Amino acid sequence: MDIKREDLLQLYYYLKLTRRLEDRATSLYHQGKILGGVWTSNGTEAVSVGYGYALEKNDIAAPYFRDMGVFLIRGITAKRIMAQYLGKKTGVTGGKEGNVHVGDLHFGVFGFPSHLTDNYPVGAGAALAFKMRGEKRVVAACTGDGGTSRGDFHEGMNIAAVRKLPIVFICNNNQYAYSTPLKLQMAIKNVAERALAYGMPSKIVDGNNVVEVYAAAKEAYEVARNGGGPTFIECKTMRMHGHSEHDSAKYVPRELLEEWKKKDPILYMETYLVGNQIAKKEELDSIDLRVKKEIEEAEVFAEESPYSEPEDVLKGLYATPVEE
Amino acid sequence: MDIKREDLLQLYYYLKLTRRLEDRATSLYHQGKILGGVWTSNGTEAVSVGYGYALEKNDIAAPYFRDMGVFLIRGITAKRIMAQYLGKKTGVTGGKEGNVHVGDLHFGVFGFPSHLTDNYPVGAGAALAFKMRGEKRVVAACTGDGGTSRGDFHEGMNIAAVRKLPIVFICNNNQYAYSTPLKLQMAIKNVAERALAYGMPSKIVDGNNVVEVYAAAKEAYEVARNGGGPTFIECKTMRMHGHSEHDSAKYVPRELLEEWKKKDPILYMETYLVGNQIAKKEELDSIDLRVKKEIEEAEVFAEESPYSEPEDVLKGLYATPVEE
Amino acid sequence: MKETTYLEAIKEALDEEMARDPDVFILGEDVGVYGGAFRVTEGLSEKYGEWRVFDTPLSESGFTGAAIGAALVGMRPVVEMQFADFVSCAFDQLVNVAAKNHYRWGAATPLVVRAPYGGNVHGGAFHSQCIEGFFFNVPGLKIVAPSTAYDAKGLLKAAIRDNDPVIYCEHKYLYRRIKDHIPEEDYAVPIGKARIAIEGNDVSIITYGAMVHTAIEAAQTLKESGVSCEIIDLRTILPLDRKSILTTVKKTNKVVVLHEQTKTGGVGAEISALISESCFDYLDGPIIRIAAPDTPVPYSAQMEEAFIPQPKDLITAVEKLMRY
Amino acid sequence: MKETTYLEAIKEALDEEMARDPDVFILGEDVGVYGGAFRVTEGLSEKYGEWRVFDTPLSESGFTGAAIGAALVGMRPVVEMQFADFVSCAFDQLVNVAAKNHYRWGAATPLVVRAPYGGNVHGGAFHSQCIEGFFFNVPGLKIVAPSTAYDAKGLLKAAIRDNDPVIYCEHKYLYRRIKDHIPEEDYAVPIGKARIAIEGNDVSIITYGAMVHTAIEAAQTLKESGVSCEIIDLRTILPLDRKSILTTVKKTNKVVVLHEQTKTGGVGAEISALISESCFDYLDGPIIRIAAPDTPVPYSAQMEEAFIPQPKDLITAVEKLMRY
Ligand SMILES: Cc1ncc(C[n+]2csc(CCOP(=O)(O)OP(=O)(O)O)c2C)c(N)n1
Ligand SMILES: Cc1ncc(C[n+]2csc(CCOP(=O)(O)OP(=O)(O)O)c2C)c(N)n1
Ligand SMILES: [Mg+2]
Ligand SMILES: [Mg+2]
Repeated sequence: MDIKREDLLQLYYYLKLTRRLEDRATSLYHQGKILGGVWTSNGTEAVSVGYGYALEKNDIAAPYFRDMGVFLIRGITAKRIMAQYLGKKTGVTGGKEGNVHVGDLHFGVFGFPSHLTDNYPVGAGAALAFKMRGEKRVVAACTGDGGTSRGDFHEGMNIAAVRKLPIVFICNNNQYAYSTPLKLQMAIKNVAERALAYGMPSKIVDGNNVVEVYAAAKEAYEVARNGGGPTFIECKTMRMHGHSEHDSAKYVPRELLEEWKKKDPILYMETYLVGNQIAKKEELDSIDLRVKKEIEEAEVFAEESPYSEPEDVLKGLYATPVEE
Repeated sequence: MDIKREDLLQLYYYLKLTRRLEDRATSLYHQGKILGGVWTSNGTEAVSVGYGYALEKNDIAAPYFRDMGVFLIRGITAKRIMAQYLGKKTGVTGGKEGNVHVGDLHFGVFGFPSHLTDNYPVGAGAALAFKMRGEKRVVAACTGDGGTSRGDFHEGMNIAAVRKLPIVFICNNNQYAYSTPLKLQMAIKNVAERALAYGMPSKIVDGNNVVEVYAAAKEAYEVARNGGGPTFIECKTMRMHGHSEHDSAKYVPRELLEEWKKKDPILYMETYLVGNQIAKKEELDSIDLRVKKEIEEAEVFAEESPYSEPEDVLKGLYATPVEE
Repeated sequence: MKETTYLEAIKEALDEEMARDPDVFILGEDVGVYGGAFRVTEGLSEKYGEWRVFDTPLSESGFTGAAIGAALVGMRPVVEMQFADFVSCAFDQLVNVAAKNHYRWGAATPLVVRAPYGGNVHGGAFHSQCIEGFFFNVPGLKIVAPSTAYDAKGLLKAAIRDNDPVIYCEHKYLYRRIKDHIPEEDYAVPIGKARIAIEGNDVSIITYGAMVHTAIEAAQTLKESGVSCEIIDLRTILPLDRKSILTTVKKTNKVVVLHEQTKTGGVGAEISALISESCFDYLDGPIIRIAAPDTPVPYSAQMEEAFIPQPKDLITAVEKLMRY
Repeated sequence: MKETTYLEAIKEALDEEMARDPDVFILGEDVGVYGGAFRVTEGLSEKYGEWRVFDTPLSESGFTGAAIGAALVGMRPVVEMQFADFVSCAFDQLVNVAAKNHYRWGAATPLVVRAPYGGNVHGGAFHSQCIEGFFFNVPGLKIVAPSTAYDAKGLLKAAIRDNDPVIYCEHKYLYRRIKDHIPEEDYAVPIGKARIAIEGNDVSIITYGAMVHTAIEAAQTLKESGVSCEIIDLRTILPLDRKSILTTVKKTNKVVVLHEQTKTGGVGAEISALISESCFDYLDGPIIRIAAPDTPVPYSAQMEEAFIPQPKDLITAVEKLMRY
């Protein structure tokens, strides 16, 4: 696949933006400024950036909680996300929800329900609507390796396969589900083998190579968009932080982390861009500077934003309120 | 596999007993004597008879609702079942439950919870207990083709595979789930392909050939009993009646029924036994006579049995009642 | 005005809403060509095509999730549970996704879940449950339960037009047993408004669903002995119509709450508590609840009759109250 | 007597019961080497081995079903939900299988489901729910909710020894915040018995879980203004200890019911209804409920504080009652 230089640089920008935003959230967490937990996609950013960037404007993302790249790419700004972390009124959910439990229909992003893989059937339903209405839109739904053990994975995959719905199922296989390694999660070698049960084509990609993720997703979206039905994409990667920022992840062998550190998706992309003379180091540095500034501004914005009022608790339960 | 003549005749007996019992229940239903629904295994009796007969005394069956053969083989008598249909006190559940929603731990039969495939994880749990305790017992859990689309199928199969539990999963693939044909249920050709998602070995057998079902189950039980882990067995057969006895099943093409009628499991077994000179026609007739008598007696017993008292409603909620 | 059964009224509502609004569609098991287990959707598939009356695989969580996803992108799905009891398999999607979408991230989920519920049909523990208790403590859902053909149609229309997830409890016992003269022209019954089924002065009977008819039967007998009952048919269970409840209590000063759902934690508890809280000073006697006992629904006719509240139980309660 | 936190008390109960009875085992996500998300099972895997502290795939329905199956063949499984919120994924297995086994077919299901529940921990809508409402209208289950370290240990022991399925609600907020001197020797706290946390004469505050501490705080303030509160700590929510409830009402004639669960359809409704029904003539004022409003649990500190009942809310209610 031929990818425009501009797109490659954007992919780099979003990798950086995701990393820096989550790094900053981690710091704020350790400073006690974020009251809830912080889960990052550290080390696996290429997954959400890759599949998120491959979507078209009118498509839908049904993400899970390590999909920061998707939020940013779709148009949920770093400011709103930072404010979200701090529980501010200007956050994506106005303080109603914390951290990554966000969504915004204006940008075609479904909210993430914490219950893992609930978004597979939900995503399939949006795809069903597109197919019924004859719209050339697709859905990308994502979950973790652990999330593939849930019943909703099975039911969502099956419905999509039976009806050839325009959806692509992504799996961020980062080797662990909290402390649970793959071998206690499934008795197969590749998560992608799960797709066999649905007669669904699958692909395995290097989840640390954003270009590969992007290309695979793009291709699968086009198949789906043209009536070819769903694809399952397993992105092999490695969670480099703990499950959340309070987890030291002692259960992960250090060697494994060492090994994967070399494959860091940002490093990888830098080498790729510079090595293939697509961009100069200085150009990347200037992108990084822009990112840094964006995050700083986001933080200031978030810090200066007001909190919601206690009475906001009672607002917004129903879309059609019932008169008393 | 070498099967003793005595066992072959028993298989025949149970096929007949199952058929006649369910036929009789169907008549009683049409006479208005059975208030709830009647679902039979008509045409698919070889599945439950085969896998049920292959179990050892201390094994556990976690059946579904077309498993009449299992109930009978394990020792739940035709009398008790007939009384169950009539909602009598002497029925398997004393009138608390209807028709096939039975179970009896004394005979190693788990109750069937109507919610399809709930018994897959439940069965896996019994197998887990056997493995933990080092007991050489196995579990057989069964569901329908439609039942394999449920989340509990996925979760139960996966847990059993990951921990190599001594359980065999049976699927009565009778081509339909109520009115829903296989092609609207799954996008694969064989239900057995579902097992690939768990790295679980599978077998496809002729579900109308009781000997084949029996042999496959027996073999899989031995693998499981000896630490080899679970197997999935797809029994290909055809539901010859409606979903339940009130359903005329107009949605099933007549030709399909004609085709499968020739493969009737009882006919098949008769031909097999007589053709291979294992038994004479007369011997089979005398078995049938015995079966007929047994069913007649069961009916008389059921008819003559009393109903439970209204106050029995309040009994038996808890195993450990809470003092007021 | 034409005479229409409860079941026909439901079908008419579906048919008319589908004709009016192309975004309305039906999904569930066997709803298509077969027309649903209770034949509520019969003929709709021929009329609207197999995509708008959509047969799903056997997977309640999956297709409920899919309905949610479709709703999020502008459709108005109506999910049919084959029996209300199976909604338990979709519990997570309803409680955590549908119910919380709007509050959490501002996305409307216009979804109707049709739940054929209730006993008196010899269905046993898995085909007779009242399921309102599952959802009654879940903010974000709405629950309606019509008792007449008029309301069955009007409430279903209102539910389909509502922008929130609505659990529509249709009582199986009423399907073909009651008829109303209902208008030819379009109408909807507003969600959140109770109705006075019978006006009276001495005692208020607050109820809903099939029990409205039980209350009417009891009220007729009571009238002969000079007791004038006011019967409130709640129509909407969540949120409750507080105003109607408090108005009748202020009028009669005596209350019996009646429901088929089991007693502990039932809707009756909330009604009783509401009254105690808000018009304690108007009460001339205890608030009596008549409800099913705290057990699963038993099967045999004798036991089921003892389980389900009968007119005589209500009469005894009212007579007791009248002595206050 | 030694000082023990609520969390340690839970762990001790698990440890001692596992040492006492080889049939007791733990299963859930990350309970093994990791010791559970809240570290409740820390060290137990090393002590009892990885089969008795059993890490499961990410599949609540599957492992709850498996626990049921193990229970049916004589084990005493203790399931850990990582957060109580995820029990919604196991709803069907608990409500339809575990709860109904004994009534339907006489099989005991000695099962404990540990549900770390409740708010005040900045968890947002999916990590803060009170889940007792999901199960409160389900006959066949038992629900307990300790408020002290003493009860946390004693009730867990009782739950493990009980032959019915028990939902054990452990409040996350209390884990490390409260301590008790608890006996060295073995003890159990009987299921179904409330306790008087503080004796008093003027008003009864009926509550459970973390709210007991809120009640105590309010009672201290109220004492200064001369109001003597009696605080009833329910300990068991299902079935309720009617005797203790009615006794305190008869003593003080005034009642406030307090819980963190959302108000509509909460446990408080049942308590209020019970009182109205059984000792209406003893009441000198309305039964007031103080509970969370009917919304999901909001995230930001300001909103969560407004959501969760505070001592001041209780004080206002009591003062209002005292004016009656
Ligand atoms: C149904 C459900 N059960 C439990 C959890 C708690 N939980 C949150 S993340 C997680 C591990 C997820 O692992 P995986 O799917 O591999 O995603 P990863 O965190 O590795 O990206 C668990 C158990 C949950 N969110 N949902
Ligand atoms: C979870 C659940 N949903 C719906 C039903 C209603 N129902 C009973 S049997 C049936 C079809 C089952 O099909 P299959 O699994 O193929 O078994 P078969 O009846 O063909 O033996 C359905 C939908 C059910 N029992 N459980
Ligand atoms: Mg993972
Ligand atoms: Mg079938």
